[in-house]
Amino acid sequence: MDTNKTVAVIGGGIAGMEAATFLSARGITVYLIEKEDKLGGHLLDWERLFPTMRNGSEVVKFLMDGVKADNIKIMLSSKLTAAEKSGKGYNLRINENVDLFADAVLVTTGYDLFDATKKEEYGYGIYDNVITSADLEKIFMSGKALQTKQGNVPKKIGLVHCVGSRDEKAGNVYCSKVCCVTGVKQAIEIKQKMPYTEVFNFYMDLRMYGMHFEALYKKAQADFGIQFIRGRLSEASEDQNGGIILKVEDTLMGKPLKLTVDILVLLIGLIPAKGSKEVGELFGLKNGVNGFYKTTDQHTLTNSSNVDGVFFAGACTSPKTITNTITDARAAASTVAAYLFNYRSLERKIEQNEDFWLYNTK
Amino acid sequence: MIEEGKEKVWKDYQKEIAEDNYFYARSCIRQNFFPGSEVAFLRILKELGKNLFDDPRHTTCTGIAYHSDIVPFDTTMTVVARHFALMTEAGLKNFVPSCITSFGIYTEVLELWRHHPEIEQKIKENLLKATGRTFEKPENLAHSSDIIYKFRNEIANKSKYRLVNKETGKPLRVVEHIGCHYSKMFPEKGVGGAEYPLVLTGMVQAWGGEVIDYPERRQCCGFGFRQYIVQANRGYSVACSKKKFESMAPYKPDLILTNCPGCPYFLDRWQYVVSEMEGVTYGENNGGIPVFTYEELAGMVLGYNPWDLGLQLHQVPVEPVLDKIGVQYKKEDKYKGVNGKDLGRPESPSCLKI
Amino acid sequence: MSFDWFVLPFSIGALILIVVLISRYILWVIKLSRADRRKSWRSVFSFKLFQAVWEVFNESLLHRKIFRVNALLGWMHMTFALGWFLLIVIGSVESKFHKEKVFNMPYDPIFLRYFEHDVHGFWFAEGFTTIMDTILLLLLVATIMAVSKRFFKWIYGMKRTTKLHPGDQIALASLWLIFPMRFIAESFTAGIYGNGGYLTQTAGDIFATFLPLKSLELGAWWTYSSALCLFFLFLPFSRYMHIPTEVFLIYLRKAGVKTPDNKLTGFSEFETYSCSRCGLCIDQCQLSETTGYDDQAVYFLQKLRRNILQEESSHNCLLCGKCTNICPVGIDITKIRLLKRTEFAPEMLFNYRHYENVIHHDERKVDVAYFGGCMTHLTPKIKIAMTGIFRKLNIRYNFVDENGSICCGRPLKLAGNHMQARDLMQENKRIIIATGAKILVTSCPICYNIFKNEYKFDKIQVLHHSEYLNLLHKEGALKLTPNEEKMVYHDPCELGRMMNIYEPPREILEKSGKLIPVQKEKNFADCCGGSLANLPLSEDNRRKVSKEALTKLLAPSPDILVTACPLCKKTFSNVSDTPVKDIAEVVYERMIE
Amino acid sequence: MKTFGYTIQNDRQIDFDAADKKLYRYVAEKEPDINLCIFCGTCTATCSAAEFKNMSFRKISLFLRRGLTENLKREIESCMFCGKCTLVCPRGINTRNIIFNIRKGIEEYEF
Repeated sequence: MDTNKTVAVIGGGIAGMEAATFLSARGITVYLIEKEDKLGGHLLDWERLFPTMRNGSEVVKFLMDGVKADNIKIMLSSKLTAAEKSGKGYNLRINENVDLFADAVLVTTGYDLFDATKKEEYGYGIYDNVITSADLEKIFMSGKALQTKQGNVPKKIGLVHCVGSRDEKAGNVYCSKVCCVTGVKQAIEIKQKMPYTEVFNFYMDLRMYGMHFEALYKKAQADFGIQFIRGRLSEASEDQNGGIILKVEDTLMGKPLKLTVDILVLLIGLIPAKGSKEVGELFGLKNGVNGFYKTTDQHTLTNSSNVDGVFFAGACTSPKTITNTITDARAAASTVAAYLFNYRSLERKIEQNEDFWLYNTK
Repeated sequence: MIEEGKEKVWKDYQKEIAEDNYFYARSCIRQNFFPGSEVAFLRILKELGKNLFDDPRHTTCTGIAYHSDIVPFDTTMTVVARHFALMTEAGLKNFVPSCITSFGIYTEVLELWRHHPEIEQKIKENLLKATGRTFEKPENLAHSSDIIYKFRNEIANKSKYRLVNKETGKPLRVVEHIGCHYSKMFPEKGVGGAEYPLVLTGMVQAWGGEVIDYPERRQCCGFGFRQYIVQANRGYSVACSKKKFESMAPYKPDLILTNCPGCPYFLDRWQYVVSEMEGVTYGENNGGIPVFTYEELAGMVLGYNPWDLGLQLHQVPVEPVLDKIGVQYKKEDKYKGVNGKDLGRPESPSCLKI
Repeated sequence: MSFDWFVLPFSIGALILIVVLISRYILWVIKLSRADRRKSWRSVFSFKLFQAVWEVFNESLLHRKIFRVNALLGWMHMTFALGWFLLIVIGSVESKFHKEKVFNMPYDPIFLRYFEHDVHGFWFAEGFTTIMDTILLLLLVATIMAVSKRFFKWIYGMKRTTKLHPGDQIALASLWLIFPMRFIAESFTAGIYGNGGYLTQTAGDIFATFLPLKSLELGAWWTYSSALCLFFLFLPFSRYMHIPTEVFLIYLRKAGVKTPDNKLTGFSEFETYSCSRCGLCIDQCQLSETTGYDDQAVYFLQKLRRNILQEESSHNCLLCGKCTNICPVGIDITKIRLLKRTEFAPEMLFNYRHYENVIHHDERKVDVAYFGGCMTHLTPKIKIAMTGIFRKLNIRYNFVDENGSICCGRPLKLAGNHMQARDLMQENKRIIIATGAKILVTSCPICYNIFKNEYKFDKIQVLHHSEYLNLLHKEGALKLTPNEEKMVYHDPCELGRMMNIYEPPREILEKSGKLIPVQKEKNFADCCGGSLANLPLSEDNRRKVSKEALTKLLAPSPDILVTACPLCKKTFSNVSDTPVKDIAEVVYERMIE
Repeated sequence: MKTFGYTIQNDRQIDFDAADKKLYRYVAEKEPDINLCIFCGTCTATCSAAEFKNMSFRKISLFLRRGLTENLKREIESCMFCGKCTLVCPRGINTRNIIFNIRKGIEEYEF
């Protein structure tokens, strides 16, 4: 049931791939535009996934199976450089030399990882043995043993939750949603690889909202003896042996606590992608208070933008788990189809429900 | 430690420091604690050919009283405004306080006015009513340690000594300690920021020394106004310093360098107190760790007579540092006044080796 | 005097056994309290001795209790015990006739056939031979049953049989050998000399047709004697120690000796060694169902005997009392287990002095002091029901622990901390007496147990609320409108087996609605699994126990499950879809104002 | 030694590097449930003893982890062993057995 419709999907991560799959199934021609030379986005850098510890590569493979369709044109190492309204659709320019027309645009530009050097007091990029959760995944992916810079097997490892999230000082007041459970997952992985290493997670709240997340947390405590200490890291220092001295308040004890770890892992949050900003400027897309794209409504019109014919999917509108992203991508495909084929469902309106009052900003 | 990481941070925290023509605001307490320091500052700047006005009409900034909750902030702001008026009257635009607390107060006042011009307006009226003076805000506010930092290389070029152990040829190991109010409140107002401040580190590196990064580098010296002023709270004040000593001692520092009126005083005197109360010392051979102000250290590398710098007023003797560097000095002159008369000897501590 | 070298193994074995037994028994008697020792001496010269002999006959020889529970097992035990006993007694008489002496060698009756070839020695000699052959036949059948029980326990209706340790295995093997060897030895001799009865002579004649009996005869008697010797030597270190010990236990019990409430004495040694390891307790134990449990009463006692008892074994028990309930020997295993805990209990670290005078209540004169108990605060419907009943019936009452209370002390005792429980008990007693009430009503069977048994109130009657409500109903103060809801009643362990309160709750429930019986009730009722007595039991295993007990209770598909203990209620509520109510709630709902 | 009219304050900071985890390990071996505590405080809220005295199972759980044996001993002494905390624990922790084993451990190591 081929149609003559075309959609440009900007961003070849999870959301882009899954949305392209479902759009193509409706006979829509899809241009899947990815700036890197591979599809998969951040998922390519992640070894195992919470809560089941499935390999990320399996999900990539699943998504790749979807985008094999003939009517999906995969454009790698491609950057959108100009966009111009043309009738109901858009003329798009890729890499200064390729032009194409799309009846609708689906933006799936995802997120960036928080730059941990912004939390100077944690010493990332300054102390030898401070790494981020993303660095840790890369070490896991490489198959190499986790070691200190000095080449020792770490006896104690600390993981700090909410780095760059829920932190006005870091400029991000929102919850990144995935780090809590990533912290638990990585703590377990460390214990699985090094059973004699003590692992400490420092948290302000543990948000185990998803199905099986609580079970993972309980397993971390019961089977792996991971210690969860409620208190946000205030400052880290380096000792003479390259160990990292952590100062937190043990908030449940109401006392400051000092602990030296051999490796400190910062569970960095998700921030609006630089790419989102660039793409947003091309189309005149509105950003929400937190810098992610602003969807038309919080509850209902979650894939629609302020610009006619431009839609969103995935983590470009807010931090999302893989499960959420895939679901959102399929929803977005549906929404785009509704737009292209004039489904009545898109005619529905809802009164705007502003979120500014939550932040006391204008 | 990844040095490039620190250098990257330092690049992010650079501030503008005026080249010349300073209005100097002295500290209330430094002239008693370390009387040679401010004199040395004046001498150094003079030798550098800089123009500086040391106005005798200048008073306290009210910092101690303000932080002890005795003086309301409106009063503080009016006093500060008067100092700005003195600067304006002297035709100067670059304000240089000697005291870190003052530096903090001035910064705070200026920041407040920046956000709330109506308050500035009110203070202007207050000052006019009270003294008939008017003022312009300084174009540049820098602490006197910023000035020395700015001219650290010039000082290095003129220096007679370097911070190097003449026996071993190795750089001296220096603990740097900035005053809390230098950059912890407004990191962007201090050279290098608050986490990895560069102001003192820059001096040490320029003069040949090596800075130690020890775990408790952020910890306050314990001065804390109310902690020290109320006798019953002094145990808390000592505890703060003690925490620092215990943390830095394993690194075997040769000296501590400071840029605040309180810090050198407390880091110096509390070593004596801890030794008397608990019998513990932190330096080599049961001695202490000598503490210097940045002016004293600058004066020392420039080859000034240690006793002119007031180094004899330190509780922890500075001679080990002088000997390591190879500074020429006369032992017998240590307790002589300016007039050459003997000032007498302080009582010897019972534990701390002098 | 008849003699051959083969009598030596038997004689030496028997001698050693007697020495070991006597020395052990003396040791245990010394460990009795002075009062108990006095009781046991005095009873020798009283009617109690005859009572004891009668019970020994009934239980140790006839095994009546096992008969009642399991006839097949009873028969096996009876033929072994009574048969062997008769074999010895009749054999002795027979040998005395043959030897024409009152005092002969102790081995004479055992090996009589070897030494006495004349079957017509005296007037009733053939009669004796026939009787002895009959007894031997019964014993051989019992041996076959015993062997088959090991391998086909289902025949005897048992899910599990006891596991054996090496001492037991040797004793068991030698026991299995004794009667077949006696049969073979006697048959061989009969085959040669013609002195057998209908069994041994027939067998002997058959053996003679194909075996060189003359050369095998002595070897058979050696084997028989050796099997006896082996059995005697291993008896003190095996389950068969119960055979001689139970006789003394029965006597001591008749003499009025008991295990005291606060510590174990020599009496519990007699109890411990009286365990025949019949294994009836194993299937009773609800924890058997939960994985890997091997501390059922029989094994607990075994560990105790072998002095390898670990703390975990003493604590990993619900103390529901079902094993004590079923035990044919009547060993108070629950009490032994509880008292054993005191030996492991940490002594220090609890300090209750600061509870003195912290609790005050109003000074009104009241008739009834109501003590909800800690757990009742987690089941507020019980509180509401009880206070509602008091108010509606205009009973002057005082809710002693309305605003919190000191624990009754029983949970501490259940953990082995008897001394520390005393501090709590003293203070609690003071508070209760201060109310001036004449009746103390409690909703918690755990509190009830200790209030009634150990608080020793002079002027206060202690009642569980089920008793109290039943009493009010009988007096006519409390009137009920029954409804059609089908109810089953769960007997709380502490109220039922511990305190023997079975009827009052049933009586009042029958007046409130339709009480339907359940398969396991009264003294056979299951534990809910919530027991405070078991320290190490995990939450998962607790839930398993609860669910199993619940399934049985709900088999008749009742509308509600009624119990009389806040802990049982709370425990069942967590796993039950059928509403679980306390008896007080049921009464409160249905009372007429 | 002089006093100067004041004493040097002790650091309130818990030095977790120096903490003695012996007792915690002892208890965790006997009753691994201790690892499951999420410090929600339900136990403390229902505690019969807590109505009259400082007694918080949540704190006990923390003191144990942090090696603060003296605090632990003080906190634990009011426990009456009634078992309410076990009934309310959302993580199904066998709290009574933990208290019992803490006492055993303290005795064993003679703290």
